[in-house]
Amino acid sequence: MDSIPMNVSGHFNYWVAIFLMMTGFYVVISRGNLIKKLIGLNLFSTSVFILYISLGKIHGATAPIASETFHLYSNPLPHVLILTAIVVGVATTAVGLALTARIYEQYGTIEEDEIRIKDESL
Amino acid sequence: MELFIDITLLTFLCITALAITVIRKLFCAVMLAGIFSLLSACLFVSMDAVDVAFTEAAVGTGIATVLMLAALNLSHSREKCPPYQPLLALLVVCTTGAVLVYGTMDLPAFGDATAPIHHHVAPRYIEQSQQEIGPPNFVTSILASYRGYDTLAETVVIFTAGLSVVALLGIRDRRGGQSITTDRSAMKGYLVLRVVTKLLLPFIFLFALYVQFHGDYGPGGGFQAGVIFASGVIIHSLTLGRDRTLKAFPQRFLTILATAGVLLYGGTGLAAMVRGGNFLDYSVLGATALAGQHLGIFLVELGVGVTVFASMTLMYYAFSYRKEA
Amino acid sequence: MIHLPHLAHLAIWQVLFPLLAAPLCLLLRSGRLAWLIATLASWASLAVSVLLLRTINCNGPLTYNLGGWPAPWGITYHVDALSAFVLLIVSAMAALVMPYAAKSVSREIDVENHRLFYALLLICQAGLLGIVVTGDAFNMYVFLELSSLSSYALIALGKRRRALTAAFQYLVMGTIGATFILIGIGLLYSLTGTLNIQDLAVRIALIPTSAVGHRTLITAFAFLTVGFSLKLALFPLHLWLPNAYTYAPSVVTTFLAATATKVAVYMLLRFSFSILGSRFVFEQLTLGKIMLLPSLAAIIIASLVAIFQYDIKRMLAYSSIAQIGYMTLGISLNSHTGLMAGILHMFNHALMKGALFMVMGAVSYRVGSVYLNDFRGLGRRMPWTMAAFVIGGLSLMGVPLTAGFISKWFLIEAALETGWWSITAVILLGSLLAVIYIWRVVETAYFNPLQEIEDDEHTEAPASLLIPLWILIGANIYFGIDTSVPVDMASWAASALLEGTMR
Amino acid sequence: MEITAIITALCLVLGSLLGITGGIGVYRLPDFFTRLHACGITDSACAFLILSGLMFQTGTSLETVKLLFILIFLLITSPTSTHALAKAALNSGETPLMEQQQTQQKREER
Repeated sequence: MDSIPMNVSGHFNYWVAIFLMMTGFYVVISRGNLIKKLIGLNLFSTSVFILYISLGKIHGATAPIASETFHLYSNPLPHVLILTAIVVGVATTAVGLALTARIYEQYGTIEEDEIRIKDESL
Repeated sequence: MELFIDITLLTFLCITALAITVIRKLFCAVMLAGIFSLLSACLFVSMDAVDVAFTEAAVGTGIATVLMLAALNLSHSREKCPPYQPLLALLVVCTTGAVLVYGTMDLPAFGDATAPIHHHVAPRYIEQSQQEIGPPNFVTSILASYRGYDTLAETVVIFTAGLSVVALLGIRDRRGGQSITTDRSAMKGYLVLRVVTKLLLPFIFLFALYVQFHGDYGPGGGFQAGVIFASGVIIHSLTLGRDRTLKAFPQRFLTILATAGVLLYGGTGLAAMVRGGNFLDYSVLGATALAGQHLGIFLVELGVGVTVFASMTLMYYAFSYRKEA
Repeated sequence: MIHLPHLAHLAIWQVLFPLLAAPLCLLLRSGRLAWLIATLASWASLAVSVLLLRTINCNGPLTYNLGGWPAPWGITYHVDALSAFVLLIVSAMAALVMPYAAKSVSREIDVENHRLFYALLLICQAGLLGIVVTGDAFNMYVFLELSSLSSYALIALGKRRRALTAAFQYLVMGTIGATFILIGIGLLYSLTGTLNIQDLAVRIALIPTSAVGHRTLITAFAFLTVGFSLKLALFPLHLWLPNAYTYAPSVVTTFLAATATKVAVYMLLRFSFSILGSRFVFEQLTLGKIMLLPSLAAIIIASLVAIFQYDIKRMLAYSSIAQIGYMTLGISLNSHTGLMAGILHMFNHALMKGALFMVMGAVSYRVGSVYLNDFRGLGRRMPWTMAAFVIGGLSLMGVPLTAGFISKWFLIEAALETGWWSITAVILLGSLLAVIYIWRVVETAYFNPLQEIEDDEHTEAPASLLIPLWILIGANIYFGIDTSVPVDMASWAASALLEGTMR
Repeated sequence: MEITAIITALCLVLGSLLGITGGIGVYRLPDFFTRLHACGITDSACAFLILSGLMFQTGTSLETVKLLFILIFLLITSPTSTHALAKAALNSGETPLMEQQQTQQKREER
């Protein structure tokens, strides 16, 4: 069993989600613009949501709402978790944006390096 | 066919994500982020997560984009070139990604029905939730009852975000002495827009109510309804002027609503304790367990909807009033 | 003890008092009343945590099914020795900080934000308590975000503009950490299909080491560890902490320094001992060796950096990073004594850092800022405050008859057990460095008189600041002399953790 | 049955073609207003065709009504948004290509 399960079509979804996650992560840590960082954070967390939802999917199943014609449903638990996580994500974004707006008022810029210069010059 | 849709959407997602990293205009980046979340909402639909897709479309594409644009309005809209080569960042990201890929090697294949995730806890939700709780939408049952406590915390999270944004930006009620007709934020020159908005608003609010009360049977629920209701108010404020909106939904009223929503949720839990159950055990609320669950879910969904609506609207107020204050 | 229909409901009241008092604060019209509600709620919460501790002492771990749904299907509250201990730390600190807040907040926060401030502080407390009391991995994540979100806003409410950038930095790093934790929990969930902590432990133990799933387990653990390390500011990931603690309002710094990082340590302990099992974590993943180096580096480097700070709040923030190093060092030694020393240090560090940051609050209440120069002549002007600083500082160094001594003692004992002398040397060096940075302040305060003596403006801080401060100082001395209670608790918690899920 | 399937297919193919045309238009056309025109095609005709194609498949059920509502909503909102966009562009100083050419011609005539 230790041979790598090279089932590319089986893991393709996860890997794309990971690629998206890492793109978001990269934007967060490499960009100095505060709003860009927040966009990156959004990207990062949305891609994690894609990973979670991928875990809950079953081939040939349908949305987890009881009906008479279907009997195989995808796993509803990841959906619930991600519903909560989406709310948490937007809450964080909102607070971050409010901070950004205040920072712009106080510093006149939202670039990290310019803020640092202004702090040091004091 | 499903695979084809999946691959197309994933490709689009990758292109959008890469575009976001490259583009310097923040306005474009925000719009692309909106597109990204709309695409991921489509992907969620194709992976059967209709409730999640609904929320993502309403929140990620709607509210988050609106808030970002509002914040852009308060600051710069162009990003500076980074002064250094972010090689270290690239290294960190590649390592993290590699570790994650290594971790997914052992995961069951995508869509595999024999994965452990589908066989331990989830079957009870699917097989018994209709007898134990009632709603045909399993997601609603889990969200409001089995894991209702998470949802209480989630409601408090959005309430906290509302509080935080208001604490940081403050909302100044400028109506004193100023008449509504002189409000410059109203889109005076856009007659068509104003007429269409007035025409549509009742339907938007009606749709929000439908989503709120139909969540048991289809995708939807308090959270999505609250967001839709809030977006109705945002459109109202954009086209008809902030002052008019502030008159219809004053800040104090919204604060009380947000609080009331949280307290309604918590109060439902406390009521269950008073009647001898555990916290949030709705079964004891009604004559039968099912009736109790029904009542409990109705109340907590209402609490969620009210809090989400009020908090989102407060946040929007805070951003949109900042500029002139 | 207002609402106590059944002891069984204790666990949920622990969180409900602050959680539901927060919206109540907003409904009131005056900040004064909001403060009253907040204080009462935090005291009620303290009462609950004391009762909870006693209940568990008699009856063993307590489980409470939220919504009446049994364990793997619903969310369960599970309180054992460790969580009861951490609950006590958090709620006791909150109960002391709230009365302290009345004066300090009225000086440092705009009047219109008072109600919001108390509401956010209560939510932060509820979030921290919720993390500790829960028995469900995902619920822990939600409450983690709840406490983080409110602390970002609380930090940003500081007077200086750098508070904003500090809060933003914390927000970005905190969210990255939380997302890592989310990934980790997701991977664990995908392996087992459950989110309940005890159920996770049982089902993970069934995964044999060489079989499919093992790699996912390792990855999940790696992501969780990095996420928690970000939250607890372990050495290379500590960058958010100094700014956040320096520029936050005094009350917030006091509360967060005394509780937030402890709760992060708690999460690390919970995941590595109760879910994955100590043998798996330490013998196969060598967590001990991985954590050892950052811990030692934290103790030395952060202490060295602290010596060169002129903003004393910042100095104490760096000192906090060093002290966190002691806690993780205790954990990484992988022995009963080490673990116990780490847990004990969580308690003692809360006592001493709480007291020291309260001193900062009192000084900035009278003087306005806390640069080293501001301390000149304070020994005579604010004798009680500065005496508290001296005792708190002694405890930080680990002088006998103070609480700090006890945890260092056990830590050294644990280090000697492993036979690595170098670790002992580092612990002692860390204490020596603490002597230097505390001495700088003491010297300025007592032996560096102010040239021009102004009017009697800089007099002693008001009683409402001094009483909570001296309660903490008293605790520092008391628990340095009568060590039985915290040591027994920590030892009990450590044994429970080690026995918890052996594999 | 056969006929509805064919009609659906026709509608969907035609709608998709229009959608692609709109996309190409946005990419290729020279200025803001002409691009807006391309968008308009996607918004109205493409959406209309695809939604009506779907309605043929659902028959008479609740889904049909929902689709109809979506259609009506789109038919009201997308022209409005196009109109608002055009007006906003005019207000912010964007001049249509035609007008630019006319002013140029006038200048040349002088």
